[in-house]
Amino acid sequence: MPRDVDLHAVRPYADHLGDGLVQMSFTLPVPYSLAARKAALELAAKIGFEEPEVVHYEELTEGYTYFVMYGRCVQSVDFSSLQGEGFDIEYMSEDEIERFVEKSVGRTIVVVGASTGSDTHSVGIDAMLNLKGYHGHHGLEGYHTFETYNLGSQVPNSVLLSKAIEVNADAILVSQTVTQQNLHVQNLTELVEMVEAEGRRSQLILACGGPRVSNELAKELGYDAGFSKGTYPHHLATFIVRELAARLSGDRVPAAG
Amino acid sequence: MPRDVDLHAVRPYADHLGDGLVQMSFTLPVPYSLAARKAALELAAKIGFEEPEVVHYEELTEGYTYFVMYGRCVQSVDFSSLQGEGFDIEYMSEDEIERFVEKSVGRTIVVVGASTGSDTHSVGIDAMLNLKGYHGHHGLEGYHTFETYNLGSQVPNSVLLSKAIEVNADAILVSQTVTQQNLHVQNLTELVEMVEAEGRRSQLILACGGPRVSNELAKELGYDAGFSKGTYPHHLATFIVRELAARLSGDRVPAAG
Amino acid sequence: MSAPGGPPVGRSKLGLDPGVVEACREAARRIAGDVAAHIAGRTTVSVERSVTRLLGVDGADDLEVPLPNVLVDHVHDRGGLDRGIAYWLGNAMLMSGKGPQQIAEAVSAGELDLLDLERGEDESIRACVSDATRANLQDIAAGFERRAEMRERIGDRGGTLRYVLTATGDVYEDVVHAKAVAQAGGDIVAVIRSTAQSLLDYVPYGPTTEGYGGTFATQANFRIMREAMDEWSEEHGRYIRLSSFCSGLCMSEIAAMGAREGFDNMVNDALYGILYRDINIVRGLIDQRVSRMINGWFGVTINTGEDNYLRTADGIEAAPSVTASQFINYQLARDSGVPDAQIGLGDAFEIDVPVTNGLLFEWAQAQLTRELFPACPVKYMPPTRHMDGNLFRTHAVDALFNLVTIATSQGIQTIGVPTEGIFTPHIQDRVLGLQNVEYVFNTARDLGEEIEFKPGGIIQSRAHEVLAGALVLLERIADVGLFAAIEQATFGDVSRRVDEGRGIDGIVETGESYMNPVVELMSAAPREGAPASYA
Amino acid sequence: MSAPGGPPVGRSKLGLDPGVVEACREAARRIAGDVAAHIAGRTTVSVERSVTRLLGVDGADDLEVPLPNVLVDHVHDRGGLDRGIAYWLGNAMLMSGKGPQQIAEAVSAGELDLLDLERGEDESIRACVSDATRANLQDIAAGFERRAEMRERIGDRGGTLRYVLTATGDVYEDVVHAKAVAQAGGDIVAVIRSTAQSLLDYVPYGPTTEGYGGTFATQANFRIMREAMDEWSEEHGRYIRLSSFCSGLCMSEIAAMGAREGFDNMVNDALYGILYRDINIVRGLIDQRVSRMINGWFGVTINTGEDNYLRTADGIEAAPSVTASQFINYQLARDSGVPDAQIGLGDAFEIDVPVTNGLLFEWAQAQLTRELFPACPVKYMPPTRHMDGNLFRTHAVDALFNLVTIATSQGIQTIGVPTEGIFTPHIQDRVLGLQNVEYVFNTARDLGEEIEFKPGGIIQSRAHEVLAGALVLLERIADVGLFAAIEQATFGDVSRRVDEGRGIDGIVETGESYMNPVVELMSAAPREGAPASYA
Ligand code: B12
Ligand code: B12
Ligand SMILES: Cc1ncc(COP(=O)(O)O)c(C=O)c1O
Ligand SMILES: Cc1ncc(COP(=O)(O)O)c(C=O)c1O
Repeated sequence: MPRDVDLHAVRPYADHLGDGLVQMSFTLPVPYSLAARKAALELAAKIGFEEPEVVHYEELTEGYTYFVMYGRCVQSVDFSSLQGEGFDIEYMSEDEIERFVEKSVGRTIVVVGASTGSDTHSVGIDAMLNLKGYHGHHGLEGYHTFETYNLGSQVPNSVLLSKAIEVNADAILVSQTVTQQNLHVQNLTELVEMVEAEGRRSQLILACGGPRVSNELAKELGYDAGFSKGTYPHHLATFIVRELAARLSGDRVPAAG
Repeated sequence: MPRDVDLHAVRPYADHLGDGLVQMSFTLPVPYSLAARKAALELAAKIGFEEPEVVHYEELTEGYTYFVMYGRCVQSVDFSSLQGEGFDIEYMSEDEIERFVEKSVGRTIVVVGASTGSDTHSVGIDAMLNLKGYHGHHGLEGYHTFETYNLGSQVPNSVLLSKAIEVNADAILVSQTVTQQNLHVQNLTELVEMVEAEGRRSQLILACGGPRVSNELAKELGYDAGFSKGTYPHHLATFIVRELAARLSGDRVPAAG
Repeated sequence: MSAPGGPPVGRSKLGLDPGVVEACREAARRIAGDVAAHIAGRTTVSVERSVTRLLGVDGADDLEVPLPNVLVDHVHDRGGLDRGIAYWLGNAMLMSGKGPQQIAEAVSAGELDLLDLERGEDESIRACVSDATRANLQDIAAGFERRAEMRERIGDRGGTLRYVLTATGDVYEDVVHAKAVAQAGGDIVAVIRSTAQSLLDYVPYGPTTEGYGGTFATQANFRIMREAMDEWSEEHGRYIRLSSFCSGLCMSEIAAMGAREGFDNMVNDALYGILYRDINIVRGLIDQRVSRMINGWFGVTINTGEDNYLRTADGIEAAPSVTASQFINYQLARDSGVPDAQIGLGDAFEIDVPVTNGLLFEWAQAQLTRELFPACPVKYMPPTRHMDGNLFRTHAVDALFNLVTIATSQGIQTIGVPTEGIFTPHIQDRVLGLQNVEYVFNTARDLGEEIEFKPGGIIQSRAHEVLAGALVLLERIADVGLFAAIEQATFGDVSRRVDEGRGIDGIVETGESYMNPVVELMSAAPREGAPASYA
Repeated sequence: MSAPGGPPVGRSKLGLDPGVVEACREAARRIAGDVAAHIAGRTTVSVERSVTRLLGVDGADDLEVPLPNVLVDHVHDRGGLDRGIAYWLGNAMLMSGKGPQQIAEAVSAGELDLLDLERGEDESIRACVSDATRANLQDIAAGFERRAEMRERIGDRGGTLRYVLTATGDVYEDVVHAKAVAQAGGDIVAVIRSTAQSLLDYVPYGPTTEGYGGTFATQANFRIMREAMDEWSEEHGRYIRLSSFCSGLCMSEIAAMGAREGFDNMVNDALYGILYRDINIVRGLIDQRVSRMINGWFGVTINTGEDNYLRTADGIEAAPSVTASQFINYQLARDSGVPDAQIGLGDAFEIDVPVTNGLLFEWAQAQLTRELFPACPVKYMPPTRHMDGNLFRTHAVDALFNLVTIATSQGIQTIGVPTEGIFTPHIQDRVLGLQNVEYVFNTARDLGEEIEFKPGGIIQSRAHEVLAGALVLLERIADVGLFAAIEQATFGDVSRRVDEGRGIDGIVETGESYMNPVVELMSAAPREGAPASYA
């Protein structure tokens, strides 16, 4: 009989519900040898995989061996508990957003954005702010209820913050693309600290984005929301207008991401 | 300064010694959604990965979502302890094997092999036994100190065992390729049980092989050794002749694989 | 229900010698003629079971023995099969006024002995059983008509069809995989059989959830897949075809079962069973003839299994045996009444990965197959033999396989998957494979039209060489006969003898009064509504 | 040290109009002439620092300020840079009898003020500093001679060179990655710089282990990599080349530093810094001229950065800007004395994945570049912009990228890696990318020779269209000048003004008595032992 998925306890699925199969690959800094294979199996077992299996391994250079493995994951997660957490929000369309702002905010929303630090990747922030936008969706510049300042890339956090203060911004939008050695984390953290040091945190919506930014990470770092790949300007705008309306009316909505 | 790898505690390596980065991919039986992504992150965290990250996810079909992830593995293994375990054995060449048999066994070694059960994959067992061999290495048929019987594929375990008894074999060699739902495990187990039921276990060397057979699995199932991809006939022969010589002289060598 | 061939092959890019091609065809005709002569005057237990199935018999007894087996064994045990099961069933129908299913149930219950019954007139029996068969065939054919309309209405893909396996072992999991396959652009979902079903001289009954390396081909499983895919097709506006295996010991029965569920496609090749499952040659070829006849008549596309040879023999050396086999398989299919547009000849991309200019050789062979059989929807198979556990390596090879497929406009492509060298693919592996296909087919859509091959270059020379090799082989086979050639390990480096092998006991010499309304009706007239191309 | 071009381009496959090609060249000559006129009579702080480096100055003070900066700033602060640092150094050498390094140390220690010293005769100063420079250049040149012999002895790859980045941020980890790269068949290892080094108006000193997205280009890091790769080459019998970036604010200094460690290759393009790092246009182009002169003279292959445009502009629409830029970059390189065989023009495979016939457009463009610059080792860059987190998707696209590379015989290929769309690749990603390359280059080795394009087909038409578009662009640029064209966002959809940007303060008008022995010596005569192709 067709089996129903128990959303309270889901596991990886390969071809039988509950089989738990996970593919893995990694390099170990050990010489290519049968012992290396054994080490990989032991590691996978230590991590907690059952029936770990090395399906491929080869030498990369002396002392380094690459592995492709499979293993059965015995843990499961309660998916049903996650659905409620405000994740799967409905986005408004450009039009709906404009009408919502007119009704619930009643004035133009001012946003300032940049790709900060030494990061010169500007395509992400441009996609959010410039008229051209992304994949046929206008950037916020194209919304008549938004006033946008795109400072471009390589912008020091201090410059971004001054600008926000200068134009009395409702939101600061930061883009970060270079992530090696967690450079983005350092950079994003610095801005929050500066905003707090200036005592402006509660007046400002802080949102960040980038291919390896997530809503979870953003919140951990003290932002109101984080956006990753696949974000369209109206996703960002939905979040901003709801958040702002909530703040204006004194309550808060769960953040999107 | 260049850092030395501590072989007592090795971890996956991406670009900084000890970074522990592991790539993973799997499907969860949950609808494609932000909550699905969250579930994957939670699962990876439960497994024990630090800084889990979803770098890609997409819907496969309604209710099923595929993920590509990275995470940091915090466990490590003691590679130095594995090196001693008799893994990295030196194989003898065809000539050396012939001379070894002449000296240490003093008679022809009889082996019987087959691809058993419903498995029709015969290329593996043929590679081990037939004159043609594998990648330019003779199969055991080409060794003058071996007498070989290759029963081919789809051979019931009972037929294989009767033949072994009939020709008074020193070793039974089994090949297994089809592994879905652990069919090979069932099949391999059945043979050992039959051999034991016949009271022949101690007289026979039992070796098995196949792309997803490992030495560990083989031993767990009661075989003397298991061989996987990349096995050449002289690897198998090295194992058989050493094991046989050891048995004849009363001691045992650690099994290869 | 035929799969469209790929786009038409334009002007020859290979500069083949028409004389050589004609000589190949001629030799193949001789070979096929010789086979026909050998198998004439014989039937098999499974052919007879297909007759009962096409008369509507289904179900199984308490011991899970299918009623078609009960019926046929009943007659065979009593030595009556030389007249054909239809004779006995027809007689029982005539005498008892009952339908075939009721009769089968009565036999199964031990309440009826078909050979003990009073006998009617031969002509009345023939009329009765033919009418019943005709009604059944028309019923099934009407299903195919409705299906053709449905496909028309829903929409169908032009160009190369993407053929994808599901093989979880559990039909309900197969449904999940099949939906993912459909969503990712698969066109034909093939329900791969549980391993060793080939060896069963019966078809299991009912839905099944435990198979190894595949899911049992049963009437119920076919139906479950069919319903799921029809639903998907309606919802998503692209028609999904279904396929399974007519091979092993029940070739013609599975053809009958597939027809009932409107399966669009069938792997249909006796040589697989003969070479790799040690099925007797004669048994295999008799079953194949009827099996192909049924597929052909209902408009089902068949796929032959030349790809398998390259899994045990070398991709470069054995190429001529593939081409030779295509000529033979083509002729055997035609002789069973399968029109060109339904003959999906087998071919595969199996040259070893490190061979210099391997891609050029593959390209040559793929183009050769297309030019030799321009009206046939060749089924082109992915690299498997040399694939290993390095998922990325397999995926890169698949990308070039996809490129050759589209550049040579193959009619059907079985997609490659990254885990091909490891295990029965997981759900995401099928999707990743299909994404590779979609990318390459689209980014290189018109490449085949754009390029020409250097005259006398590596590609042309390779094609000529393979064709010449095929001719040598075909002429040798024509001289000694196919049976002797198989014994000489001509295909896949495997040797089989004509007087050995499984299922040999199931061959039955037919008497003069042998009756087989399925073969008779199908030989007499094409299915109503069959496309004009039906020859 | 030049990288060999790919195999010779045979007869044109594209049927290009020689008149259009010549008109493009002519426009490019006008553009380059105009640039030369604009930047004449100016030097920059970093050009001057390169002069000190080529006189042997190295090291840093306690505050980690490199001595070349200490020296040049010292003179610049005192308003003396219009005569050139060589003048002041030469004078000090003449007066004190000390060598450049000792002088630099004395200045750094505050013990010496170069402008306070008594002045020698201009001619004696020139002779003194020229002799010292010549000796240094000859010394470095001798190193390249030995390297050429070593390469000869050890063995080198024919055909397309495989260019692979290492970018761990830690030079010792880069060594590990580089060895894996070498083992997997990489030919050129590029030490990618830590992010934003472009913006530093100095070159950091010493070995470094903390960089982001790359490892700092320092003299010590260059040396560590060089030693490791020379050792590998000797041990394994294949010569491994090294490469880094001459871009940003220290283009010519890095050229000098690379020369000292025998780096075989250098990315050398001011436009990158101008467009993406907001470096002033004039500053960039002055630095580039000297930087390319140094690379050219020592036989180092340069790579230009056209690929970058396609990362911010559309791969299909912006194709003509790539071709136009190649014509300009070629001419600027030639004008700096770089011979054809050392001009690795940039090109990239960046058309979006779902574009129908995208492969045909890529093929057309790659072939176009080869036919326009048949003697140049084009550097062909992998898909990056449209790559995402689906590793398999990226790997499949890379396979076709590799196919186009080999089918069009590119001289140098930067390999693609499966994690291109995610992060700085891990060690295995580089290897997987190289395995893809090895497979495709070998399996399709002679494909380029084998195929011809349909006259007037999609590929030929696309090439003609791109070339025509390039001509329109070039003529417009020639009319308004390169500076205005950049302001009009002609390249990469980015606009920059001539009077803005970083490093503008570092531009210095030179006086009549300006002295620059590096430029003088290099302009006067080719390096001894330079190949005949040096023009
Ligand atoms: C274009 C590009 C460049 C261009 C940038 C030009 C420019 N003006 O932006 C140039 C050529 C200059 C460049 C240079 C370098 N690059 Co770069 N580059 C890329 C590339 C190819 C595409 C990035 C892109 O434009 N994506 C398209 C945009 C639309 O996507 P996005 O940024 O993710 O934005 C979306 C979301 O993330 C989100 N979003 C983003 N920001 C924000 C902000 C807010 C507020 C919100 C709400 C949403 C949001 O919405 C957007 C739309 O959906 C990527 C490879 C890749 N495929 O990703 C490498 C890549 C990003 N580059 C990389 C590197 C390392 C570099 C260099 C450092 C290399 C070097 N050492 O020389 C240099 C230096 C740059 C620097 N220090 O910043 C790495 C980064 C690795 C890492 N994770 O650390 C990548 C991934 C390539 C790689 N695998 O090595 N690069
Ligand atoms: C050739 C082949 C076939 C041929 C077999 C012909 C024959 N006479 O052998 C044919 C076409 C008949 C076939 C059929 C099927 N196949 Co098949 N086949 C393959 C293929 C392409 C190559 C296998 C091979 O020959 N490898 C080369 C040999 C030399 O390697 P090897 O077996 O690993 O042997 C080496 C070692 O393992 C070791 N070794 C092996 N045995 C032994 C024994 C001893 C004693 C020792 C010491 C060492 C040893 O040494 C050998 C040399 O190094 C693989 C795909 C692949 N790339 O692996 C699929 C594959 C094995 N087949 C597969 C399947 C599912 C089937 C079918 C069941 C499909 C179906 N449902 O219709 C059928 C039925 C077969 C059956 N029930 O047995 C799956 C198996 C999945 C799984 N792990 O369960 C694979 C992996 C393909 C896939 N991804 O789906 N197949
Ligand atoms: C034509 C054909 N039939 C059947 C099979 C496998 O089925 P079985 O395990 O029943 O032999 C295959 C597998 O490759 C095949 O190619
Ligand atoms: C020519 C060139 N120089 C430099 C860089 C990056 O260096 P930086 O971060 O110093 O700007 C790149 C990156 O793409 C480049 O293409």
